[in-house]
Amino acid sequence: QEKLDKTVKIGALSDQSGLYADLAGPGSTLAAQMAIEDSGLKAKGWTIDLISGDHQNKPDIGTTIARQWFDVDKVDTIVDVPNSGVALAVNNVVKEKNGVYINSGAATSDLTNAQCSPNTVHWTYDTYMLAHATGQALVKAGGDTWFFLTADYAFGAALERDTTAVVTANGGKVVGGVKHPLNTADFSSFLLQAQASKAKIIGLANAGGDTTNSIKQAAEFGIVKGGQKLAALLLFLTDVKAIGLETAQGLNFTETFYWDLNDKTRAFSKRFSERMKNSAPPTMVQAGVYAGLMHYFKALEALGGNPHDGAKVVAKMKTIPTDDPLFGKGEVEANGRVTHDAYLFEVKKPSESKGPWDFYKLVGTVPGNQAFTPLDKSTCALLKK
Amino acid sequence: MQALYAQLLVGLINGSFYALLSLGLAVIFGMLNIINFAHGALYMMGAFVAYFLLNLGGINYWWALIIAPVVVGIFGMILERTMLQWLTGLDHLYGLLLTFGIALIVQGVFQNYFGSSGLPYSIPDQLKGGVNLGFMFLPIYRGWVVVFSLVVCLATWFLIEKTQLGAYLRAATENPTLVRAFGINVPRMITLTYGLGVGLAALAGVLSAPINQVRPLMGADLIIVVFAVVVIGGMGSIMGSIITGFALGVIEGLTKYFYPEASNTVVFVLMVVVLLVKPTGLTGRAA
Amino acid sequence: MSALTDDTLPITPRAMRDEMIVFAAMALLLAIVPWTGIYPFFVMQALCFALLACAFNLLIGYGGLLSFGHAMFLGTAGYVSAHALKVWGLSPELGILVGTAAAALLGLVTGYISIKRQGIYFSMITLALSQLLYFLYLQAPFTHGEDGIQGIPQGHLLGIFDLSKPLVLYYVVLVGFLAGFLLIYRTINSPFGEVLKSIRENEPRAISLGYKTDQYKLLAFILSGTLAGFAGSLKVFVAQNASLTDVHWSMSGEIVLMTLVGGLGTIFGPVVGAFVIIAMQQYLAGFGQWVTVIQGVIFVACVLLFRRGLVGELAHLLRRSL
Amino acid sequence: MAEAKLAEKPVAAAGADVLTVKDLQAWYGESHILHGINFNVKAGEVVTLLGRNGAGKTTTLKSVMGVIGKRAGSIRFDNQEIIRATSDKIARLGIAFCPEERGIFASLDVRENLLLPPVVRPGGLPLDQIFTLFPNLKERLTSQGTKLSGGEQQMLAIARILRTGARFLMLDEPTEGLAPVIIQQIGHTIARLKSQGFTILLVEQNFRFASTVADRYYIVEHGKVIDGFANSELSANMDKLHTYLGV
Amino acid sequence: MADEFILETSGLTKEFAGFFAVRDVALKVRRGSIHALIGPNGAGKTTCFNLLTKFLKPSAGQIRYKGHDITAMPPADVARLGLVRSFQISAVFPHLTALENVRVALQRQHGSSFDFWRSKTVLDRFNPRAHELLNDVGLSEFANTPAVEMPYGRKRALEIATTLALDPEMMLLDEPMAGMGHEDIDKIAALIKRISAKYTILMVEHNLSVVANLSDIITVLTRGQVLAEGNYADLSKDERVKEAYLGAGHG
Ligand SMILES: Nc1ncnc2c1ncn2[C@@H]1O[C@H](COP(=O)(O)OP(=O)(O)OP(=O)(O)O)[C@@H](O)[C@H]1O
Ligand SMILES: Nc1ncnc2c1ncn2[C@@H]1O[C@H](COP(=O)(O)OP(=O)(O)OP(=O)(O)O)[C@@H](O)[C@H]1O
Ligand SMILES: [Mg+2]
Ligand SMILES: [Mg+2]
Repeated sequence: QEKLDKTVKIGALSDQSGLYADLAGPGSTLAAQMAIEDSGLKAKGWTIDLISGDHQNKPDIGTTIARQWFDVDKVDTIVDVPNSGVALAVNNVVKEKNGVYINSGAATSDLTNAQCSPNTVHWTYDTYMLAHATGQALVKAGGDTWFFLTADYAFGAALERDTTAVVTANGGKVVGGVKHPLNTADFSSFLLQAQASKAKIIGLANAGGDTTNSIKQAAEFGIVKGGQKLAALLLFLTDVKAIGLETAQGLNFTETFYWDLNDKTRAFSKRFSERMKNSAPPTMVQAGVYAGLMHYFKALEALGGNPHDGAKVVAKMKTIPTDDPLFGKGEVEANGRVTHDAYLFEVKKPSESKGPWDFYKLVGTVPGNQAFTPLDKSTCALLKK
Repeated sequence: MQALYAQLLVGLINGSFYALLSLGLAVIFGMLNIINFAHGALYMMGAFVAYFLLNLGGINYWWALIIAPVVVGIFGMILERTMLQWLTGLDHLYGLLLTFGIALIVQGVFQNYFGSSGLPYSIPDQLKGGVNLGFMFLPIYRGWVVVFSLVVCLATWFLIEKTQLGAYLRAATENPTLVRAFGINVPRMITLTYGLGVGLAALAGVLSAPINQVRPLMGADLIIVVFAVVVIGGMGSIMGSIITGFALGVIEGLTKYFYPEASNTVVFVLMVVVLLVKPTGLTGRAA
Repeated sequence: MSALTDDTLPITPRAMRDEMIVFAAMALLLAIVPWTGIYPFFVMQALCFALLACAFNLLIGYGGLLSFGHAMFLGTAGYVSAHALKVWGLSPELGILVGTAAAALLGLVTGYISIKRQGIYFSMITLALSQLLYFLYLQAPFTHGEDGIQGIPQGHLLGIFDLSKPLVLYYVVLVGFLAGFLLIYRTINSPFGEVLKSIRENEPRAISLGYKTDQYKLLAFILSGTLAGFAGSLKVFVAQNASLTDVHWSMSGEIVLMTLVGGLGTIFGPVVGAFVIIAMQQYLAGFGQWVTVIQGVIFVACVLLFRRGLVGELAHLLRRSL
Repeated sequence: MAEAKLAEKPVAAAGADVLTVKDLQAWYGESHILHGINFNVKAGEVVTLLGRNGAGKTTTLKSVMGVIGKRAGSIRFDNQEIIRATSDKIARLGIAFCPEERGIFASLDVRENLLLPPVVRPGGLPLDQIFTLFPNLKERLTSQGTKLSGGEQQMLAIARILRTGARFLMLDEPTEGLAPVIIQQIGHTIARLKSQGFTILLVEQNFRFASTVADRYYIVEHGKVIDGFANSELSANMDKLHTYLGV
Repeated sequence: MADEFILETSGLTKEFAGFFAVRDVALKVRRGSIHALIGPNGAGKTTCFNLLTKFLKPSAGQIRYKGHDITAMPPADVARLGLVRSFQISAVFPHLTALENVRVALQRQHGSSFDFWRSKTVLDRFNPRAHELLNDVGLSEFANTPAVEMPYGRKRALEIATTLALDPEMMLLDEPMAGMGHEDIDKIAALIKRISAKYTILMVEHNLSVVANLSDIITVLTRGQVLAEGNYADLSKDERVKEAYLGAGHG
């Protein structure tokens, strides 16, 4: 019988100052803090510590921090880690050190496929889910010809590939696409090509500043007014805020969490935004950090203590169904993928918005068991026992 | 074929941003011998000032075109007086490092207060909408940008290359002590020049605010390209920067059409080719 | 480039003795790191960057050539080694060899193109070439884009040393670093180094003495690139991944920063600079959003207050060359 | 000492003191170069500073011009103390300087170089007179400044300050690198400028040339003025000169 | 095999955008002589030097050195053939000591300069020769002084020592006395006289007494063309030379 104790140390590893700082960053740390408080474990005699770090979007820095956390600071669990490259690099360290890895911020579905690990749980979203939910819904609504604006990066390619599969499977057609370099300031040239293609849907397989700039410039070139529709395959609440409703209205996209979904999400978001610097409500990544940790604590409690054995804890997490106020019911699948409902949103018109963060209209729900990669299609080695 | 015309035109429009930004950089490099890595950050500040003016003061775009360059220019002059001034006579590397540090500080502060995803700024009402040119839909705002920047570029070129002030500036770059001994208040002139270069960056920032997100990192992404434009044009050459800026826009536009993945890289191909053929850039003086 | 190296002192025999003492002290300090409780992975990483910065310094500090593209050697060697280890299944020593050789080859090609240009234009060509390489690596399938090559096996060096043991890995990296450092030191103080310095000081004069300066600059460029590549190959074992950040221009910038902060054209400066910058990245990580601001302040302070770099200022104070 | 003797024995010359330098000290960084320079220049005179290489002649001129970082003592020009003034102010008082290293600007063509120094007061030489003086310049007007031959650059350096209207000229080795014909022309020019009321402070290695134009001489050694005499006393002082300068 | 003339040019011409700085110059330098090139400012003397040492490409004409046609040869190769120049503005390696300055030149002669794996102590074998050379030009006391700290005249001397270290057959000196005080001029003049026993020297100088004392033969250049050639005594009587160069009061 190994010894269990009641101390846990959690490291929130995120991009604190770069591109992803708004949608993860300090907000993710706060979400982790709130999960610790809400778990009620302290009252039951547990000691839970939280430290945070900035990986600056560099895999090197990410792995060194992760290693140091395990070796020196005796961290048990790493959460968040946006940026696919860093996320995958940290994935290896966590496996090597037999820790627990609850990723919420990264988009790459490799985390639960080719690079899956017995120590990893992938919460919130991935490229497969985004492609499927958005692609399917739009094709069904009549958007059967597509043109892609794809960031020339691995995640952009993955998004485009997965969406294309969905579009064609549902009887739609991809009529063209351009791959643009990351951090492109001007999209007019690409938008002209999209316009010329006459596709009904222009799929934006990019992220962050590239997405917001392409949406903004699409408005300038009268794309939406001309009858074409934009589908942002990866868009966060903070991005919509940044574009402004005036320009973003009518956009379709998928998220797995929105603060204004139901009473539970509203209650949590209220508490959250009161503690945020700019009173922002949580993004889905930050919500994922909270929910992931809550589930982790459940597993620890079920184990009766912390075995400091990551694989064991993750295995336990996989046996308990997930159920939390933010994402609802779901499960941690054998490959580490967490399934939960995904929602198709449309951005409100300025006239419809009643508050500073009142942005989305819910237009459809994809049930958790359909939103993510089916297990029989997953290439994860853990599944081939 | 029609599509190609459209690409050339949007290329030209983009080129006007490059031209305006690299112009300021070239002025600063040519006159102060400083590789102003903070240029991108100051461009960003220009856009932010426009945003503040509109959202806090209700001051519109047209006033922002004047006020933002002045405000940022003054900020630049303060930087020059307090820091850059101490670099005269030192290698370029130090100026680069110092301005890089300044860029980090400015960007960091803005990121802290305004996040990284940015703020919206819309096109002024007078310039909304577009015209159908037959081969493309040209947003009026883009047309305005191209014309306005061309005018500013040529005016700056005239000021620096064709007036006595320009001769003072060029001479002061080479030997400030001697020019001062001819009776010219060189420190003040240099400060004002830096203000001018920085003001041009801020002006580009205001122009771009309605098109691009007003983001703290909007300039950081651009600085290397703009820098390359200045080098291709020939370090410090005003006309070289203007021409290269517009030309790069067009070449990039074509690349975006034929091989879009490479559109951010084509500038470097261009740079290697130009430097191999012309050792000091298109119109450059000796290194 | 004059102002850059104005403060370098001529190397006298006495300075060489000083340097050997400092070198011995440095080697000793580094050798006892694993027994001090200092986190070895941090030191390993810093050692890789220190070697990188030293290689860069060989070019700028002694050859007067400022390369803005040195990340290309780091990244190329890293990718090639990583691919060789992971996909071809080569042994560690062969992996390092292949990576370093790739960097040497790259040095030959890029050097041939770039050394023909002077001053800032030389710097710009190196920057442009490294950007082209960045594009290449972004497009090439074997690099896996921004995901990078992950989970690289560490293996047994020469079939004996188990590199997955941190202690073994540490000493292997340390030996690699010291060997690289000594080679650079020897190069600086070789007949070749003397010619290189004279070219830096006054190239037309060196030509008029009959030196074909382009050949010397090319050799220096290749040497520097090869050593930078060697650092990149070593780093693969430490980080166990190879990614685009290693070829990005900001990495090239970081190399320049390390060297400047430590002291350009000083023997030990780049080492100190690398440790300072890496430590900053690691330990400032806790400051969250203020990291960039703090870094900015440090660079500004460095230029305004310690222009010669930390080691450079110290050397100046002691009137020694370090 | 020698300086004291000097003060008691003002050399006869027309006009009042234009420039009076008393106990001038100057430093380059840490090194103390001038250790108390004393001399004066009267209106309409040509005064020449002589001395060995490194004696401090150039440094003296630069101190008057205000381009030396650290200086102390007193420099009075037109009855104003200028020891603390910045060089641009000093220039505007009507002092013009032709530096030893010529200071031709590479980024300017010959015409721009020539027109560069601003006119500080009326009465400068018009361009056509300058061109008759230095015909080479007229031919090469559109060349890049530093593409001129060594001697042409020297001509340009002198020519450009004649335009400014400054009445007090400081010329640092103006004949260096010039062909004998041109040196003679410069000699004539100086004589003519003098007759037009210019005051000139000259530094020369070429003693033979100096002797054709100077009214008075001062000998500088180790950062001090150690002797001085008028041109009329020249033959009497030849021996001294020989020991001071090796002439 | 010794030809009478070590260096010969024919039709040597350099044009800068329509301006002929040097036009159709035929110059013959006799082995072992001190040959002076004089002429008014802008006559093309420095340009001529630049052409001879390949720092500029001739627009037309031919240069023959020791029987080789060197018209198209790169500058470093010309130096390797023993034709070495000094610069009008002094050219030293400022942060190397005087000894190292000379040693760099000695090193070039003896190969091994690409050896980056050997200690530079192998260069110590050049020290005796370097000291000897420094001694020749009166710089012994400055051996360990960085060149940047040396007085101007001494830098000139150092430059000559460095040039001598190459053991050249022919030296081109451009205004070696410019900016020097009288004492230094005498020293350097004596030095040139001394070394001329071994080397051929072509020099440009405006200091007439130096030209008069040193040179065996003088070529006068004006407006890029040869005006006259001869010894000092003859030339100083030549009216054209007087008018173009020496000026009125001379003779
Ligand atoms: N920039 C400088 N930094 C340090 N010392 C200097 C500097 N310039 C000149 N000196 C020193 O100051 C002293 C006086 O120099 P100065 O140039 O005034 O002499 P000079 O009399 O004009 O000599 P020359 O006839 O060679 O022109 C010399 O010893 C010189 O080495
Ligand atoms: N690179 C160049 N471009 C244009 N003109 C040039 C260039 N180099 C020299 N010249 C011109 O060629 C002429 C000859 O110049 P050169 O330097 O050979 O004269 P020089 O005889 O050495 O004169 P000095 O005695 O004054 O040094 C000058 O009129 C000069 O302006
Ligand atoms: Mg002097
Ligand atoms: Mg000449």
